[in-house]
Amino acid sequence: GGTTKDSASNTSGGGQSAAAADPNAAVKEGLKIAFLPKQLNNPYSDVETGGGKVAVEELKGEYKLVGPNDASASSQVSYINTLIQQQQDVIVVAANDPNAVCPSLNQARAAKIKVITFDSDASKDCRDAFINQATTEGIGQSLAKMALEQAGGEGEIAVLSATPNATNQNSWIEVMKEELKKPEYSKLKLVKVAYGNDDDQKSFQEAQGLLQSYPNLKAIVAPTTVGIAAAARYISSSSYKGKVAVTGLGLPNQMREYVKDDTVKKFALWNPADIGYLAAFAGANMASGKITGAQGEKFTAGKLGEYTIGADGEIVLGPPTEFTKENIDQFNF
Amino acid sequence: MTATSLEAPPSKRFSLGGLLKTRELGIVLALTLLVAYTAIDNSRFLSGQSIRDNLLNTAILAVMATGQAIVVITRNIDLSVGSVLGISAFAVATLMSNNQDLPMIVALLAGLAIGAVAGLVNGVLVRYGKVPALVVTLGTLYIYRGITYSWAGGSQVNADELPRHFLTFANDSILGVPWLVLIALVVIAAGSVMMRNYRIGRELYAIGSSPPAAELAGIKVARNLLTAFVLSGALAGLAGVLYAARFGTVDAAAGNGMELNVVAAVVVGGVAVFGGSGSVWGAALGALLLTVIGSALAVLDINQFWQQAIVGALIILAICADRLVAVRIARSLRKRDAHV
Amino acid sequence: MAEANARPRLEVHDVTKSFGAVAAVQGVSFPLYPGEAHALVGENGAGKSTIVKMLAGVHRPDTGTLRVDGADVDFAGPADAKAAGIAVIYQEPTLFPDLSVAENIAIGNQPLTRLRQIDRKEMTANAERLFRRLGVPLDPSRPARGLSIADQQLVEIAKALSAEARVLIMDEPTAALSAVEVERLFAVVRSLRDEGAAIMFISHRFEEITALCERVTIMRDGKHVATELVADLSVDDMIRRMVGRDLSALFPKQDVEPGEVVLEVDGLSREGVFKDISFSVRAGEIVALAGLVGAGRSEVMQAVFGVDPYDSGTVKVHGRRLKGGSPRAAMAAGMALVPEDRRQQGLVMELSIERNVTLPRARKLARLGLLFGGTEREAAETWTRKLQTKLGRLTDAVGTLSGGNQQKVVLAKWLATGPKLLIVDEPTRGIDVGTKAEVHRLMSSLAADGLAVVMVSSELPEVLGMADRILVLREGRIAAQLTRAEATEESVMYAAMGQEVSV
Amino acid sequence: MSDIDLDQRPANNRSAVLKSRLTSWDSIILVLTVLVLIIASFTVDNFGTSRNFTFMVLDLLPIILIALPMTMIIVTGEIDLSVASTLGLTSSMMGWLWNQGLSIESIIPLCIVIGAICGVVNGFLITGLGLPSLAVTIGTLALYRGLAFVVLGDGAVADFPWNYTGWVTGTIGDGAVPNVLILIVVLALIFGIVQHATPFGRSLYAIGANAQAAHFSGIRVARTKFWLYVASGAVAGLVGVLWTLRYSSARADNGAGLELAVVAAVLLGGVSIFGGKGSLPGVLGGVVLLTALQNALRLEDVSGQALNIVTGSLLVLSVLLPNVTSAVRGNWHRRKLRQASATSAQ
Ligand SMILES: Nc1ncnc2c1ncn2[C@@H]1O[C@H](COP(=O)(O)OP(=O)(O)OP(=O)(O)O)[C@@H](O)[C@H]1O
Ligand SMILES: Nc1ncnc2c1ncn2[C@@H]1O[C@H](COP(=O)(O)OP(=O)(O)OP(=O)(O)O)[C@@H](O)[C@H]1O
Ligand SMILES: [Mg+2]
Ligand SMILES: [Mg+2]
Repeated sequence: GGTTKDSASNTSGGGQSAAAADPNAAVKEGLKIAFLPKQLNNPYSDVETGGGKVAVEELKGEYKLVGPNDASASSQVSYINTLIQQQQDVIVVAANDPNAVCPSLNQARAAKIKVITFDSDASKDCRDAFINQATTEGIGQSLAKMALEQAGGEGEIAVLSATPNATNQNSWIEVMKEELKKPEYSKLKLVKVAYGNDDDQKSFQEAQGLLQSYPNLKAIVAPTTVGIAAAARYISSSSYKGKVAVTGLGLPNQMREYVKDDTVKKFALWNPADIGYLAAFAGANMASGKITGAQGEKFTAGKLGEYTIGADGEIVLGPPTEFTKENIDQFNF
Repeated sequence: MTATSLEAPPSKRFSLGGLLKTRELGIVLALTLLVAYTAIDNSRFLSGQSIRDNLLNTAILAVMATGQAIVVITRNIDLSVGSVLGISAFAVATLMSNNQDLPMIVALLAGLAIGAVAGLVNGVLVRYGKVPALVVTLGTLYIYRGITYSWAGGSQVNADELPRHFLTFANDSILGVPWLVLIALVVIAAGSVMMRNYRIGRELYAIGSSPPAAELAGIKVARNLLTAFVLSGALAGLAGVLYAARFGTVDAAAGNGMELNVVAAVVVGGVAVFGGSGSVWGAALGALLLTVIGSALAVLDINQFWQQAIVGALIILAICADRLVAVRIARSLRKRDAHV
Repeated sequence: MAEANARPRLEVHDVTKSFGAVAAVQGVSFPLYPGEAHALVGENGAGKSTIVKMLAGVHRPDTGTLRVDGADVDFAGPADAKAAGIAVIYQEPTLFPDLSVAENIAIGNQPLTRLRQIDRKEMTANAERLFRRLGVPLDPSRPARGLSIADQQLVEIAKALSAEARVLIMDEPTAALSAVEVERLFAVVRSLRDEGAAIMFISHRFEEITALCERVTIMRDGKHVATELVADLSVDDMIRRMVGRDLSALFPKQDVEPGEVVLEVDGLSREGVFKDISFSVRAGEIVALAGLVGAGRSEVMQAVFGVDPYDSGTVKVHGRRLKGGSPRAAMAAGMALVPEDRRQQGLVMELSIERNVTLPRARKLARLGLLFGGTEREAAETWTRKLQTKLGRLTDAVGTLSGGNQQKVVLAKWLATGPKLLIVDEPTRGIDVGTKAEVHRLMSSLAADGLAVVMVSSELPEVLGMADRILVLREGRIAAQLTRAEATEESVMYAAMGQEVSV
Repeated sequence: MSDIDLDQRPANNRSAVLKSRLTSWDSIILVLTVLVLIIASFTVDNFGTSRNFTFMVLDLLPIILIALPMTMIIVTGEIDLSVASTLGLTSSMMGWLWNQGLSIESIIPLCIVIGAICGVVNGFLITGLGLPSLAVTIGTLALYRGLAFVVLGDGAVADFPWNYTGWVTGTIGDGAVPNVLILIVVLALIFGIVQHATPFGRSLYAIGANAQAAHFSGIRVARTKFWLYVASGAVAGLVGVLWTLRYSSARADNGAGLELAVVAAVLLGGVSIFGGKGSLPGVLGGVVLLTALQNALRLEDVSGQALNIVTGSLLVLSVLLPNVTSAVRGNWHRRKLRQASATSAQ
């Protein structure tokens, strides 16, 4: 006998009974909104939370930023616990593990704290809404398209991803692979997915390894800001410069140098500051009772305008921006 | 025990020295096998670019391993090297990005100085505070990293903020040898000669071999230990500059967790963790071996998930091989005594 | 011989040193003259080694001064003392196991080439020269690790000689040496003395003092008792002043009728160490293992007790065969081994006296598998009192005791196990005459009570005085078996060296 | 300060012993721990609540459990850096076995056995082959973590049964006492008694202070160490299970880096890294102190970076302070003696 996977009942409990939304309620002032990114001192999430800070100031709330030094779920849980103790009104969190943070997030929700996830979602049943930077399809397709352009329509390409278990990257890569099956991509061959663990040095070495194993590589697609920067840096300083293209998702500030020296022709990203901004507004609206996270509810997010909540409490930010030599100087993040 | 290999009188044909040398020979052999196997699988592993990449990757680790070997030989350990690398890399990168015209030599000196100060703090706490090195440097591992984090916050120095000459330094070469590799070679050679042929080196071995006896022998233990820690710190600081130049992007987490790699390199290189034996160039070979293992696994296209496990197994294998050699030496010593 | 009015090379003037509440040295003064050998005698714990360490710059006197050539000096560390021309051989060897023997000798003082690099050839040659002078067949290029205590002591001596010091201080250098080596050492020391060096010599063997020294300083309980010319004192005088009372006979051996065979060793061999060792010991018997240093006596007994492995042969206790390589099995069979090196093998210095005494018996003292302080203290109390150990409290670390009292703790530790067979390896090494007599009396009475005793000793008088039977080992083999009646200094030495000797 | 304490002989006068016992680090740390707990409950908002108590217990659970065998290992003069990787491997295995459809009731003991096997490998390499433990466990640190990734790859397994995950995070009768506290108390008692009141425990100190003398006293040094590694592995396995259940997430990277935190806590508790010295109460105090301090500082919004600095400083100070005070006291004593002799000479 005993409890097995099949027999286990997984009603993870927690949560709160959804109260009815009151679209006419005013957004409260003085709300305590705390941001908990995957880890502190990551330039990308600094930009995101920076946007959050601006929004909280506009909302006249209390902004707080906490986070671990390492991107592990366990340290995040300690911080969630602390935030519960401090009775925050909203926790905006980028989950390091969709499940590991769940019990704590549910404890938070039981303590009447609204939980908004951004960047990397937690399990659906332990958060109130998720700010999606772009749809998975959108990004996957855009990656495939850029790869095709950069490789010159044919040849071998490789992906340099973050950690092997990064939820976002894996789903984008999935979409990309689907896309590659289409006839217009038939001459493109994805030879390998390598993982740099979002660690600069490791990514650098993985890029190196890719070129040694696949000398005919035409392009490296790195759907992570750390990976694309490392790959670009390696290519720009090696004999492969000009022969192998680098593209993917990157931060304009980090990539400016390589765009200008022609190692990188084009890459994409959404505006990360807008994610934090939108998350803060979603949280404030929810804590004020204007929305509950149900599909179809609408709210206004300051300068970004009106948003509608999609299925499963997802709020999509919008399409990614593509950066090239021509427009990169207009961005500073 | 290599220490003794050097004294073997050349007159003796089958001397202990010859046997003892196998300690480093083992690593060389393992390295050769690995490279040969990988090269057969993928000949590009022996291409100029690949060799260059491997040497460049080894350089930073080898510089740190040199300092670590010196400290471990004195029966101490320096776990703070990863954090010292971080603080030095960030400080120097900030310095260079704010002063675009500073020459490279200033960057190198700044890194050395920052590292030396960090090492001095370690040394003073170990020697005058009478706190075991493992405790001190585990503590300063946290402290130095904490300082870097507090200072850097989330900021990052990006490649485009750094002066051109600083970035190209990592790749520029003279006579085909990249600067980075050259610096590492100079550091290793200087370290080896110091430890083998100079009084200070022999005294460091003596201290590690028996600390109380060193006091009684009138060796200036305090001065020597401080020197060892300052050297280890300074070399970690130097490694920080090289890191910044090579990777271009520096944030507060640079070198995080590197201490275990460095200690692994030193141990694999045949330096006994109980002090008194081993050599600097052995440690450097250990660094090379570890780096080559890493890149060979990538080239051999071994499943990402297996790589770490294989590295661990190889480390253990290296220690076992080393032990085998030590046992053989002990046996030959006993045999010789029996004839006396 | 130095004239009485010559200026002392080194002077100890009214020095005091205490450790916590222990006043190790209190107001001691004496001079060391050039060209004279000066003995320092006193019971265990009298403070001799403490004086040595002050002269060596290891300890700084609490009060009082040291003078070199009439000028006050204040040594901040051993380096200062070395610079002042003082070379020291410490009671415990202080070698660097990983360095070669030649490097050990030269450390801090290596010959340099023009580039200030170490001149290895010269260094090895120096070591070879010193060894030739001492008559030691040691390879200068081998590491010091694995040297026997005696060889370590010889390297220490070579090291002190190499310093070409003006003052040579030797703290029990002969404790581990056999007669032949002692004689060689003395010859070298005498020639140094004649070259004008001041020598300070510490030993518990009075025949050595009368053979080497001109002047003697006697200490008792940290205090200065007398400084006299050796010629003016008889050995009995010395002993009386040292211990403050008369001593009874040194070797109080009682005659015992041997009982049944307790230990039977048959054909025991270990490659490269010893070969084909067979002997037996009966209850009530004291069997001595004699031989030159390095003959393999300790190794044999360690293999018998199981701390070392052996390749072939058998060990039987009370007729039952003993599992090899297991000290636990040996202990269960009623064996006890008091090892030769008490610091490394006999005691755990950081642990308290009581923990040390009860270490081998902890499992017997436990109730329901649990240990509580009371039973341990009682057991320790009983045995340290029986052996008249001089100690503060049982909870003090054993390392705070003087060498001789540490040796008593080792004895207490093993006697407390109530053994049937007691193996003692150099039981009186570094022990003062008073204690030595006690140890001998103890062994003798234990044997009288039916204990079988195996004694390894390098001291011939002890061997001859105590043993019922003597096994002489040479190069790992039994060279002779002598009964008490057959044994003389000559016959034992003859067997040990394999040739005629003139002692 | 010129005196070199070559024999490392501790002072043996009566009051000094008493003083050194009262001022020994293990007692200081216990006092300090109580102080921090009291002060924090009064000055830090939300620190003294029962919910925060539960959070704190859950946070210190893995460190305190792994520290129990680690204390013994360090007392014998060895070290085990592979514990966190063992934890990761058992966590992975737990996920994998769960996916294979085994029942949780059989998976849990199986995982503890897997941990123990990791310990057996360490123990064999260290005692059987006589390799240095620092080097070996750095090797197995990489090996076990690598195997964890081999087993579970990038995936995570999350659907563990609610009644088990809930037990780990829950409290007794929904009161203030967390369920896992029972586990901590029971294991701490067992390890405490074994270490401090059994012949086995005694032998650990002897081994750490002088392995050769221990061998000569009939203590089976190698075997003793071997079993310590097995215990360490088994406990790490158990913690792997608890970790997985607490976060209801089996992952290969669970607990990464925990080894240094455990070693830091043990050293903070007054255990000598050279072996032969230290007590379990001191270590428990060390773990609680560290966790409570971090918890309080976090509630006060002190950043994680500053926590790093606090942890590191505490670690160094824990050994530095006792040394400095004893040195100062010694100097003072000597000066008094000199003065006394100077005045008596007049
Ligand atoms: N570092 C120390 N700490 C505490 N007590 C000490 C220390 N050194 C020596 N003592 C004590 O000082 C006294 C004198 O010791 P010392 O070693 O000088 O005796 P000794 O005359 O050399 O004896 P032995 O003949 O046994 O070697 C002893 O009571 C000893 O316990
Ligand atoms: N650790 C060791 N490694 C190698 N050889 C050793 C070791 N210890 C002792 N030997 C050798 O074993 C032989 C006997 O050793 P040892 O000197 O202990 O004998 P002994 O007769 O007991 O002398 P002692 O008077 O010193 O007790 C010698 O040849 C010695 O060099
Ligand atoms: Mg003495
Ligand atoms: Mg012997």
